[in-house]
Amino acid sequence: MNAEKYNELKSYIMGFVFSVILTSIPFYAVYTKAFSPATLYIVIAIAAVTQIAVQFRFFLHINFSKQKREDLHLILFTVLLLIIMVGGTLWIMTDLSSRMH
Amino acid sequence: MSTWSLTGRLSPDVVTLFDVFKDPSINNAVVSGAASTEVIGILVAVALLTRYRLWKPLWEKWLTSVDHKKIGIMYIVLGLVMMSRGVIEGAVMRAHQTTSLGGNGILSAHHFAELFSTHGTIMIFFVAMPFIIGLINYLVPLQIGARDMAFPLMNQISLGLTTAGAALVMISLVIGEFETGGWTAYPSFTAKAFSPGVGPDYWIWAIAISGVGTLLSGINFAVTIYKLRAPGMRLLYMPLFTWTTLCTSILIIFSMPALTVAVLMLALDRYLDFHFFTNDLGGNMMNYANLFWMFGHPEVYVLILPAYGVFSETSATFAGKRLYGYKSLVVATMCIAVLSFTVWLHHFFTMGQSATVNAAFGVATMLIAIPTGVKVYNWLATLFRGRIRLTVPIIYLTSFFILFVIGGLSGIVLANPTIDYQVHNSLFLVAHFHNVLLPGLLFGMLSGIHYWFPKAFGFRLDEKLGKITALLWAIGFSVTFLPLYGLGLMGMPRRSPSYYNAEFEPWMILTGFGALCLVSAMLMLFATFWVSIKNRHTLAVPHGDPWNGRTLEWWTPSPPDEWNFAHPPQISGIDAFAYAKESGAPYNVPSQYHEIVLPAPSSLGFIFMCLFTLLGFALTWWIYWLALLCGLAIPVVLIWHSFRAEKCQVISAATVRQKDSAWRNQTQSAPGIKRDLESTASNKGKASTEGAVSV
Amino acid sequence: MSTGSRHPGLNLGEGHGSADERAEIAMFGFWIFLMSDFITFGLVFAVYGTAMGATAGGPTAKDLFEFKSVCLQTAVLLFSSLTCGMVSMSLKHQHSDNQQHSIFFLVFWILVTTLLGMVFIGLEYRDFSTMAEKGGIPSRSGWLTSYYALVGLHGLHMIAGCLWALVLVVQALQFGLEDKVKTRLMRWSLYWHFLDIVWVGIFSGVFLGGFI
Amino acid sequence: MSLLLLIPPANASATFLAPLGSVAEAQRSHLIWVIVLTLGAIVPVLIATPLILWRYRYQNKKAKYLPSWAFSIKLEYVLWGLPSIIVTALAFKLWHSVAELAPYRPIESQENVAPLCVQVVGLNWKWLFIYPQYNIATVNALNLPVGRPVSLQLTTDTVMQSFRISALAGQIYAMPGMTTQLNFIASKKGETLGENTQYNGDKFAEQRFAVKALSTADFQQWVSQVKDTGNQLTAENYHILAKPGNAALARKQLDLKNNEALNFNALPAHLFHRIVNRYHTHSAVPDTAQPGSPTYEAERASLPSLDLPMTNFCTQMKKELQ
Ligand code: HEO
Ligand code: HEM
Ligand SMILES: [Cu+2]
Repeated sequence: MNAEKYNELKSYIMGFVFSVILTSIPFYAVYTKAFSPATLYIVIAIAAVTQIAVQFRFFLHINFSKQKREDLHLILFTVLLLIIMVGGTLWIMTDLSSRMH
Repeated sequence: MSTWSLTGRLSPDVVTLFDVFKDPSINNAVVSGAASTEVIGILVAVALLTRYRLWKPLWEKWLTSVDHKKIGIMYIVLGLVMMSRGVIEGAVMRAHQTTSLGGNGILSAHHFAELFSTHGTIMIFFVAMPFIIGLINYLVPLQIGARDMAFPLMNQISLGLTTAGAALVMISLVIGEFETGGWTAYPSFTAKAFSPGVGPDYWIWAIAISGVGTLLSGINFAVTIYKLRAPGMRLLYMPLFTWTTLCTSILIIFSMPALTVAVLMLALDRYLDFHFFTNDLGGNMMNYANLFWMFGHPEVYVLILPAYGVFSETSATFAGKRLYGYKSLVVATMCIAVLSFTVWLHHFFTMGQSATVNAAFGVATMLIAIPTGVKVYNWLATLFRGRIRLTVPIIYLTSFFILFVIGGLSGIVLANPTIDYQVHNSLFLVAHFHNVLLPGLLFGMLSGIHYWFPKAFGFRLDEKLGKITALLWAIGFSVTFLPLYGLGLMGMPRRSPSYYNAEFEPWMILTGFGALCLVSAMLMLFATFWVSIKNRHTLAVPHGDPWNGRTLEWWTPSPPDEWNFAHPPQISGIDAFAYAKESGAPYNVPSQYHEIVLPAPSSLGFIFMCLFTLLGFALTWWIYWLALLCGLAIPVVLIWHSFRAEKCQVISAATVRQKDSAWRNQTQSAPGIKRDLESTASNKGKASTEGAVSV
Repeated sequence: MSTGSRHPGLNLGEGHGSADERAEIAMFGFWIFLMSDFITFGLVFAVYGTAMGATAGGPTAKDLFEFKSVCLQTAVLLFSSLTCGMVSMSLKHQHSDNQQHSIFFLVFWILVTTLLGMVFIGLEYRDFSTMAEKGGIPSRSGWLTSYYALVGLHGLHMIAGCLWALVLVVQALQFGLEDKVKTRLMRWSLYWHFLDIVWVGIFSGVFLGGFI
Repeated sequence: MSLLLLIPPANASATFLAPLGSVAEAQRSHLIWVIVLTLGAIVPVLIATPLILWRYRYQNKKAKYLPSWAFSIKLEYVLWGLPSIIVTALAFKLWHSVAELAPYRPIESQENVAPLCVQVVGLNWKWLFIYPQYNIATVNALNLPVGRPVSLQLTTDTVMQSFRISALAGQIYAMPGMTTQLNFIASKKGETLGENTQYNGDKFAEQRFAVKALSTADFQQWVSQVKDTGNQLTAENYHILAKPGNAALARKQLDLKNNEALNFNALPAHLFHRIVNRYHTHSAVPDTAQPGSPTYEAERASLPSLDLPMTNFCTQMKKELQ
């Protein structure tokens, strides 16, 4: 097995292991109601964001290497727009609905 | 959804052709007149194609072509066809309102509502979009020295989908009716409970289908620009039109999903009894407004940015000068693109949100004035200390300067929530957006068409008629739309089938005349084409560079060969062609030629156009067996296609050599033309080095 | 395009010659498409967020969601991401000596991944039907409407992914590892990983959030 | 040309250019401010365009020709600086005016009277005004006392509409199942017009109403007149009123005389809240029970009973000087 192949295999397996852990934590926490609801939301959110980053890193091999960064830029730009659009929507709509009753 | 009959909701009386005989009235005369004009138009086209035996060339040279240049031209033709309907509809609405003081008027209120809805939908999605996508298609590969788009076949499919959308809107003229809630189609007015007819369904499928086509175009353009630039062409060496295309593509890629989501949710509400936007069971129509404008606002910048690109090119060329502040313009374009994702709420300032939200989005909106102002100032600085030839594009540019800034001013006015509480939904708003759409977008596109026409067809357009056309547009615009600012401030709401304030009437009559002027401007545009085609031999510019151009596209014969460039040009700065002309012999014949591989023609785009038109029609009319059939056929065709061997055309090195060297030799020996003879018959497309432009 | 500047992310490598060249453009285009699709999911998600309270007296998340089933779906999908990685591996590092062998492994992993995908779809279908039995149908409330839209959208993507995979299996067997088959397989695996990432958002935001 | 049109015609009555109250007046002055400030960035373009075109025309060989001049950092400061300064000023004004003129913000009046509270229901194609403090209602007529703040609470019983009284306050959307608010005050006596500005079907243009700003005495007198002579607004009558059609049609269907005012005195309890709650009953409202739908059947529609939660707007204003 050549080194590149070995490294890639390692990457997939590490990604898988990390993902399993990051999935189990919130599932377990919710199942056992280990924390207060507010804490649970935070745990879920952190685990989810981390897992998404992990999958990008280990399954899709996106990293900060010095290669061309088009894909990374594209992803970061998308994330920025997602924050603007999803965050903006939630901001606007909650503000509106709190003023409509 | 309940009926599963063979013909769904279709029945003989949905055909509008004979309405006037069933119930004679001016309104029905207009309805049937429009429908029969369309049917007769199609019949005449079919007859002519048959008479002159053009079916085969049409199919082989155009409909199955995957050449970006042909696709670009077809987009623009689609835009022109749709524009003739859209402009006439505008004029008919104007005619109606000159007669509707006190309640009546030549049309029924319902018909008037259909008119503003089709007019808005057509103008934005099937005129403006085809124009910009067509121009981009034609130009961008040429400007960056590429052989074609990154995905030529997908490009053809995009055209097919856009055409399918346009076809659905056209079909609605003859069969059934169109939606009546405006181009924005807000629920719950467009929900099943309030608009049970087929109108909103036509709108939904036309928009959804063409939207997919547009998204694919956006992806295609972005990849082309990122990956297929000529060797040495850094991003910061790209012509400005290409830059604006890149930004427009980014806007398309990230804003189209919002439209698709909004429209499909509306469809789910209407077809499957979902509750996204309904009045009851927790639906919320405010979500629709939010989603729609998350697309809608970026969309208007999708439209204007390429126009800015055109103005950047024409101002430099016709001032005989380098573009002032290239980097500034690039930065400003990027700023506009990013900012345009942060302002959508300004379309519903009056929905009831808190002052903080309104103020934040109001300020964000105003910020766009800064980069836009920089652009306008930079174009003026480009003209400054130039040698300006008063050609048709410069007339459009001048009108743009003077009129667009008024539209920008009214945009700033509207960006103030405080004032928007008053003028939202009024004719002031209608004046604003026509003020940016005509002098901005439309003038940009028309001047682009005039400027690049000789590149595409090998002959120039008649200057004199072109000037008359441009002036008619400018004057017609001013008379039609500037009074609407006043009417809006006096309180007249938009989309009013009738009005009751006698003070409005004189202004309405005035704008009615303006609309006539605009119709004649459009006729004059077609006359320009017609006369120029007749005089094409005297206007011919086979050498390819009639305006002493600066960017790569002028470094090809007119029209360019199918493969664009025999060799990808080596680039070392901006304005590559101007540089080449300056530094010696741009037309030297290279010593070596290679064979060129191009993708083969394909009928896939055409098949998709037919399938999607049918699909949209079937869904609109609840002919579910047909919809199912088409819905299955589409993936089947895709899969079938994916199994076929990829076909290519190989053009031998000898053929390339023969065509390319012939052009180079002829051009080299041709006399260069000075700029004051630019619009005379002696201009065959080679510029003299007089007024040479140092780079 | 010089080979030194390959994009990061899934790729083939120089050993694949022309396929690697073509992948550069095809993959970049597909990345852009996926990012656009990401926005689509994000917006449906946002609508879901605004409709969370709109149960209109109908059944709520607590009445309808099944913890075990969500666990199982998540596990299956996550596992399929790993097997999908194996597809990329066997595509990229072919047995240079034995073409038949390479294709065998490749097809094997695609089929395993697809099978897991189908199990996921099956589980989701079962969820939908038990929900419907309890009165949780999309027309019941704004919340259910957006639930079905979001989860259903992901489900439809999954179905498309499975179909696509099956087509690619046939093509791999018929054409061998031609350039076009390779670049298609790469896009497919990108798509598959992307769907798993979306699912992370869904199980966290919709299901785990709903159980709290 | 457009500037000339900004000057209001002498008798333009239904516009904020001829304001009847402080909100519209502030909006007008804000408009003028914005135009003046913006012109600061735009007039240079209007002046420079003809000058440059003339001076640097091709034929004028005397003018300087610098074909490769393409950048100047000093100029750049001006080109970015000027619009930035103007936009900063505009943004500053915007922020303040938005907070100050927020439509939900109650108006303070010198006389310290309790505001007049009116509940507005948009119907196809007419407006129903409910005066809970007086237990009266009107269709297409909004009468107000001068000098007393007015608080409107709005909804519709059909599609979304936009309620505007230009000379007093501007507009705000009104939506079924939801409520929005609009506050203003009339500072002088006069008549003006209100309307819907959001297209909602064939008779959209007829959905207008008369607004009268009256002296307190005249207002009181009008109230008692409505109390004495108005008609009963029973639930059935309301369902007829809600049918698509203009005011004239409603008059006919309610068996009223041709020019008789659509005034009502006896109202179902909490009519407004029950209209809002029509869309919150936890069961679907069929098309036939949705006023404004072409398939609406008045007989099938019902208003929810009172056991649903009610919005509390106006209740604190109930302690009214009757
Ligand atoms: C091509 C299309 C286009 C363009 C370019 C614009 C440009 C702008 N628009 Fe407009 N718009 C467009 C198309 C529309 N707009 C609309 C509606 C609309 C609304 C909502 C109003 C309402 O519904 O009540 C607002 C607030 C604006 C604001 C603006 C602003 C601030 C700009 C700015 O980008 C203008 C910037 C330009 C300026 C300012 C002039 C040049 C600048 C100079 C010379 C110097 C600097 C200036 C300053 C410092 C002030 N627009 C609608 C209505 C849709 C509907 O409801 O149907 C459409 C179609
Ligand atoms: C050329 C002559 C044109 C005329 C005479 C014209 C006229 C009109 C009229 C009368 C209306 C309805 C106004 C109202 O709501 O009261 C309208 C609306 C509209 N027009 Fe135009 N117009 C023209 C060109 C254009 C162009 C070129 C575009 C876009 C590229 C455009 C885009 C729109 C849009 C988006 C609407 C709004 C439709 C709606 O209310 O939903 N128009 N136009
Ligand atoms: Cu906008």
